[in-house]
Amino acid sequence: MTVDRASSITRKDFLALLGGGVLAAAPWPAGRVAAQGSGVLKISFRSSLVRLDPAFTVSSDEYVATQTIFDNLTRLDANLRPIPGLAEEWSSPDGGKSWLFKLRSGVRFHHGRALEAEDVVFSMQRVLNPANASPGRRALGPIVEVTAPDASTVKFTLEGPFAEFPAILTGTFGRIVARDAVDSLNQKPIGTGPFRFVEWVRGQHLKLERNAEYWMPGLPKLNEVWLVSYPAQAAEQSALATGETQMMWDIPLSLVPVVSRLSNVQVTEIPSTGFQPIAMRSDRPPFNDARIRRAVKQAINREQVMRFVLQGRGVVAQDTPVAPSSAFYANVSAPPYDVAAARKLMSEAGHSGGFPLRLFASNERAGCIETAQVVKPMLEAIGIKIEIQQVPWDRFNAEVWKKETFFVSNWVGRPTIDEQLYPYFHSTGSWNEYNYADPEVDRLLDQARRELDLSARRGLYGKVQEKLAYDGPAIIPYFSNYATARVRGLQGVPVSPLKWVDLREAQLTG
Amino acid sequence: MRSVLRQVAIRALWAIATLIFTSILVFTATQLMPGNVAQLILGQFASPEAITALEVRLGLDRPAIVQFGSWFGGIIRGDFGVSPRMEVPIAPILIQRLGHSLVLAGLSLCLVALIGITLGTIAALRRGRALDRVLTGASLVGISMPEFVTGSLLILFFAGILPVSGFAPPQEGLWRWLSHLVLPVLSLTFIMLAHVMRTARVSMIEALGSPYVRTAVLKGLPKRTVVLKHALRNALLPTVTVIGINVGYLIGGVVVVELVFSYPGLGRLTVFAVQNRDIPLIQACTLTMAGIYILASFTTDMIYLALNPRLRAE
Amino acid sequence: MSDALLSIENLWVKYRQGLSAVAAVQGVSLTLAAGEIVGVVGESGSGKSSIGYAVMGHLGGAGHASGMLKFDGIDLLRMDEAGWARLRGRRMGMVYQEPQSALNPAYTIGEQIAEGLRYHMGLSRQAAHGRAVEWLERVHLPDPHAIYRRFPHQLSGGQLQRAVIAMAFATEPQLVIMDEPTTGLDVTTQARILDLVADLRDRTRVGILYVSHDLRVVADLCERVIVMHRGLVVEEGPAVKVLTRPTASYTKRLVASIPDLHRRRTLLRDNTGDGEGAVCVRELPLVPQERRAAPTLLQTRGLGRTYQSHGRATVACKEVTIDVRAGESVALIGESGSGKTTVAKCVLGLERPSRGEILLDGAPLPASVHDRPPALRRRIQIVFQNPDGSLNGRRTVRQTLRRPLLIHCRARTTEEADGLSAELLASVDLPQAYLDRYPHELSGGEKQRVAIARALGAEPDLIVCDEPVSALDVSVQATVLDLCRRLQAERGLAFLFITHDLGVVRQIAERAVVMLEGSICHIGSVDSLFAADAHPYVKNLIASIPGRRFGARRPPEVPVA
Amino acid sequence: MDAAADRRTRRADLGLRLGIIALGVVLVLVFAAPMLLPFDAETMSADAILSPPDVRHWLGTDHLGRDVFARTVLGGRSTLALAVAATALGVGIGASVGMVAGYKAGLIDNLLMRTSDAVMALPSLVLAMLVMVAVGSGPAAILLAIVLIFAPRAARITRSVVLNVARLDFVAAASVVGESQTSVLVREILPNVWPNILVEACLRFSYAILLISALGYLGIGIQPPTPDWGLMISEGAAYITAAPWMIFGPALGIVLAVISVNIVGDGLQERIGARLRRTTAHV
Repeated sequence: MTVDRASSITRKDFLALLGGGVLAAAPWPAGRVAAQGSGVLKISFRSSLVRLDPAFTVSSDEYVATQTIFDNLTRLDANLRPIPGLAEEWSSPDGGKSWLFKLRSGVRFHHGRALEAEDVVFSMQRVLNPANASPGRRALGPIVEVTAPDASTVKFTLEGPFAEFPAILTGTFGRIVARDAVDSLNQKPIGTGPFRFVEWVRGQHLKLERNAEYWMPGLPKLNEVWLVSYPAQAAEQSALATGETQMMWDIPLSLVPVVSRLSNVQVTEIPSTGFQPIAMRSDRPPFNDARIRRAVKQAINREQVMRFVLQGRGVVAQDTPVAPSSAFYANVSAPPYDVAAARKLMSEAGHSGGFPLRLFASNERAGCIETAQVVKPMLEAIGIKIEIQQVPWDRFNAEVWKKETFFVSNWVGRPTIDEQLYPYFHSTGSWNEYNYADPEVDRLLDQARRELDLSARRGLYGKVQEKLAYDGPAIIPYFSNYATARVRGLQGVPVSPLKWVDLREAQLTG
Repeated sequence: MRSVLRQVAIRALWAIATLIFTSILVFTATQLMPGNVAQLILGQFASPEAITALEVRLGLDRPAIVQFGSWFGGIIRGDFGVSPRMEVPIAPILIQRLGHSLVLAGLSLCLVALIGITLGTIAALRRGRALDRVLTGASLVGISMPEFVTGSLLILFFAGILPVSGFAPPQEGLWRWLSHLVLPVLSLTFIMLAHVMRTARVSMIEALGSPYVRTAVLKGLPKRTVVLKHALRNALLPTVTVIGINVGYLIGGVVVVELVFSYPGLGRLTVFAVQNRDIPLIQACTLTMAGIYILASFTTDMIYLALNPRLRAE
Repeated sequence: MSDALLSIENLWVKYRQGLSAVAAVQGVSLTLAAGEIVGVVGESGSGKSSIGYAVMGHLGGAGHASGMLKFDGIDLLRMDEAGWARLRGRRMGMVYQEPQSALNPAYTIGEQIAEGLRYHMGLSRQAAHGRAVEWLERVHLPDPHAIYRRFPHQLSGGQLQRAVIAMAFATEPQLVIMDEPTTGLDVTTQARILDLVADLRDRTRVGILYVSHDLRVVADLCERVIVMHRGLVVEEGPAVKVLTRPTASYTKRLVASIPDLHRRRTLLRDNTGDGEGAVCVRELPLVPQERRAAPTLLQTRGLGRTYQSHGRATVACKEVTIDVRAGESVALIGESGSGKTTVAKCVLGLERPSRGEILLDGAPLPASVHDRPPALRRRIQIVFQNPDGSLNGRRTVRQTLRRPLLIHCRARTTEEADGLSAELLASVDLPQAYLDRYPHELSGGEKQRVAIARALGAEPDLIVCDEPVSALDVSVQATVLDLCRRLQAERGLAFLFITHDLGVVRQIAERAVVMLEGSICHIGSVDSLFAADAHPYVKNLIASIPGRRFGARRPPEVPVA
Repeated sequence: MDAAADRRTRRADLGLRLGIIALGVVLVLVFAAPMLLPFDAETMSADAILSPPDVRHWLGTDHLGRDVFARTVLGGRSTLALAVAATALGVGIGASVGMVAGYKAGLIDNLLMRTSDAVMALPSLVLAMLVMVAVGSGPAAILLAIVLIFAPRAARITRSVVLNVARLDFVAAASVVGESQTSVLVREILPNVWPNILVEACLRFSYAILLISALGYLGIGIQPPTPDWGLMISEGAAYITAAPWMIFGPALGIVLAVISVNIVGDGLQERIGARLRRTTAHV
């Protein structure tokens, strides 16, 4: 097992990211000749894919699928910096308020048609149009307008200057779809990505094949990619051990030692920015009372939760999704674990006798149901009688998330500070599962987006984190590590703290 | 002959009547479920107006009886509607999954019938002796072990030797296909085998003690003929009934086993539907299962009819 | 006796029961020559059937035979499986008591006969088929080709027994064991079967060991007879001698118990309850005092009942008009399926008549028993045929007898009811200690007595008896009939007595109603049954009664001890 | 007379006694042992996560450091209590309906039987899942589901026994003697039916245990952290290679409980059969 701590975002990287209006496109190493692809790679997932339309995907395994089939204008390098994707180059003539992206020529969709700027405009508007009810509507940044001045240029106009815009386009909602092939996106998706859709057997596997006309010369190297779903843990493990699969996307942390024992397998564990908030709906009782939220925060021993759920494979968090590795990390502290203080807050709020509450958690995402079980006795110590309700992940997304009062959610990290805070905590945010609407936080987040001065921005984001730590709607007890396993012969797949999987350069040897 | 046809017809009519009755039951039950189909289809970010519009388009605003009519009419035409969660028509998926499950269930049923009757007969012939005790004891353990326990233990012991999950289409090679079936079939077989063996044993003991077997013995027939021709033939009757009853159990067992072994069959589809409150899919899956059960009962009746001349004649 | 086909000497048959053993047969000896029929007679539990099964070498796992058992010079007790395979079904055949359970329900009659032919005689499928049909014809089954293809359940009891006989004789054995082959059959059917057996014996020179509980049957068929009681031979000798001049007291009692067609007799009462030791009979007036003067108690007018099943109508009875006067005993006679039980059920309100009505004291009775007020229900009671089904196995005699007393307010408290129950038991000659017994602790005759006591508990005017003695041994039968008669005399009870046994009719009834295929074919005094101008069916019925040889040589009057 | 039958009876009684003893051991273990246990079923220990069985933790600990033995024993308590309640209620309701239907026959009987046909056409587990989705999970929902599953089956069996008993002569005799229909049902028929109901209840009880566990396994039965055998096995399935002992405890619990109930049921059945044999053997 190697622990690769190098590939996390650092402050230095962030500065580089902001560094210039124009980032020159690094030319692709031309020496590589398009070799005939070889090998079949099967990646295992615990969950099964529900949607393949990138505008509507909500879970990180789906992000992996769309990342393989589609391309974005930009993509992230190993250091999470945006580098050219379908856009060869980009610039902002007015310091970040509007952005021009120049499309690469000769890119073709899987059905043969060439990529045009209109496709990009169409793809963005699909997400942004409120009528489509895309979950990513508020996650693409403060876009006002998207236009195509010519066939190979796309122009984004923003509400104000927004430095991280090229990075934000790397996510799932920034995928470019063919505007003439959207009706069947969930059945037979068509993109420009390295692999083409072959077959999707729901609940079993998604089979993709090499896109021979991929715009990156010589890539991809693999013939076929399968995303296979294994609801049973033992089965997933056994499949990897027997060579049925070559990669296990996400290993539950408690099993890292076991999987590491497999002889043909290499396990990589890195700190990730993924987190599992205990969400409190702040628009309805009991959590509309900030004192109750604070009582809950003080009742929970974050250190304990981290030790039980992650067995130490992560770091303690302070109720904000900004990880210590972030350039905008503010060293804030949530109210400390103090049962007496928590009880006092409860009685101040008129709940000295406590109250019953249902806590929802999925049993299909490692850590969620465990977190629920670990905090149950802690909350019961201050009189909140917890009834745990475990639900499968798909139903969690449909019925619990953004609906129930109290639940354990599950998030992978986001590349930009804006994405790490705005969608969750702004009152209009796409992922505001708390229905949190704090005018001050809204104002700070809006202001920080537009603020170009780095230290002023850091100050604004620091204030947000402070506010969230003190009486925010989420208890974020930890950032978990991310562990993934591959057979030793698999190379060229970078391990991303965001749990993304880039298969362009993947190859199987031996 | 006419009376046989008559009985077949009556039973077929009953089967159809039961199926209709069950479909009403399923429809009513799903109507009671929380959750809104239109909301399911449009997702969490849909506006109330859009939901209402879709409800009108789908006819969800009509009275329940009208909805039932169009739903049932659709089923008769082979149209089970569209799954809101998967956003695809249900029928093709249902048929594919059903096929996978039938392979699993069919193989298990054949094994169970074959081994169960054989072991039951052997135990009955060795009644009270060591072999009988061992088999009876083992069957007691068998009926006490639910599939998910058996399955988990099989996974524990066979992980790395046999595939413990998934499905391989037969086109990928017979062995690959079979190897994926071994453990699920074993798990299903174990619990049912015990039931069938016990019934076969008891009815065989009863048959062996019957006057007609005594007649056969005193006719001087060789033991093999007495056992296989005279006793077994009659002992099969209650055994067939129990195998028929076990089909109902099997369907439930398939659900669990498919989950344990991630086998893409009707059972897992049902669990998916139920867990996700995919109402049209729940309706389709449960009704299909009920249909299989009813068909199995009908088939059992027919086999019973064929084996039992007493029912056949006037 | 070197020419004996079968010779049995000092045969003991024991059954293991736990650690001890019960001797069912204790030192029995007999010989049987080819072409001879020897009868073994005894009541249930006498061990008579065990002899037959010992000869066939089939006593079951718990049974063990010792002594000497030789068939055609072969020692049967030292026979191995291979040896039995050469004997059973080939040289020895067997005919069973209940043909419907002795035949395999899953195969056709013909297949089951042909099976033995093919196995033992090495016949081809076709030849075996031909031979089987031949035999079906020889046992006088109509349309043997059709019968060949029938399944056992499609044949009547008489037809089945012929088929079983054909099966036993088809392989041309030297010895056939017949274990009560006519028990449960109608008298007319029985008579035909007995004729068949005698005929087959004459034609094939087979030796037959005939086991039966019915002295009259044995008397008609056999040359020699052994009488068994509790595992011992109590008497043996030529059939006529044993039956007309019995010497053993048990045989005497048995002979005395046989209902007589010509005389009405009573057994002298004994104290043991099971009739043992009572060997004396007293003749009663042939026809007791007529009750023409008594008012009519029960009347059925044009009673009819039709069953609908699968769209077909079956007429169980039609236009049945019967009346029963108070204190009178009326016999309702008919073979199974003649509709006599349907009439009884209609009278009791257990079956709804399709037509006609039932009057009690001239007033119409509601059709269903549940619509009849308790006061009406009280007046008609029932005693059923099968002693096992007539009592609730989960209730003690006390619990059973208590109910009518409490329902009809004859007793107000359970203590009072218990006292009356004891009296009822006494009136049916059962000790008070029986109050706490469960039915399975009683014998058949005792159960029938309890059933009668229950009926008496309601203080009825009429008791309908549905073949109350047909399932009982002949000696027990006589005591139960005696009891009925006594109750009639003491309490002025009326009886509607359903039976197929004319001997029983003679013993109990004053008038007789004969039913044939659902309708009445004869009504009149019991004497009129035996008149020269009786209905042909009645004549046939009388002719079929076994014991003709026995009857022809009536024994001199058995003196009263 | 029939020595073999006699031996069978004695063996059945022995089996029954053994079964009762086994069931007794399970019950004592499940209901009394928690008081003696050094560990609580829900107490987590960060120092003993996934530790194998040893002197302290007889069956090891789970992924949250909870004692598997304590959880098995406590899980048995809730499962068995729920199974008893559900069986009693389901079989009780079903048997009552079946008795009335069998005795009264006619339209009500037909309607009841058709309804039960339709309900029984749905496999038990699927019906249970439907109920759980409609009503929500939790003990009350499980109870409802099992009652719905058991009642029609119990009604059918009772009805068929009643139909057989009602044909017997003593039932007619009771009516003739003057008993009301209710009285006939209660005094004459019920005593002859209840042994069958008892055997059915026994079979159902073992099935209830299996069903509750299966629902727990599917994640829609008992909710965590309450220990439940099925739930524990599904939790353990994730760690089956790392900590197989997580499933040994609950699996053993299920198997022991169901086996002992089955032995008792077999013994009862044999004993009733023996009594029937005795009744007929006397003639």
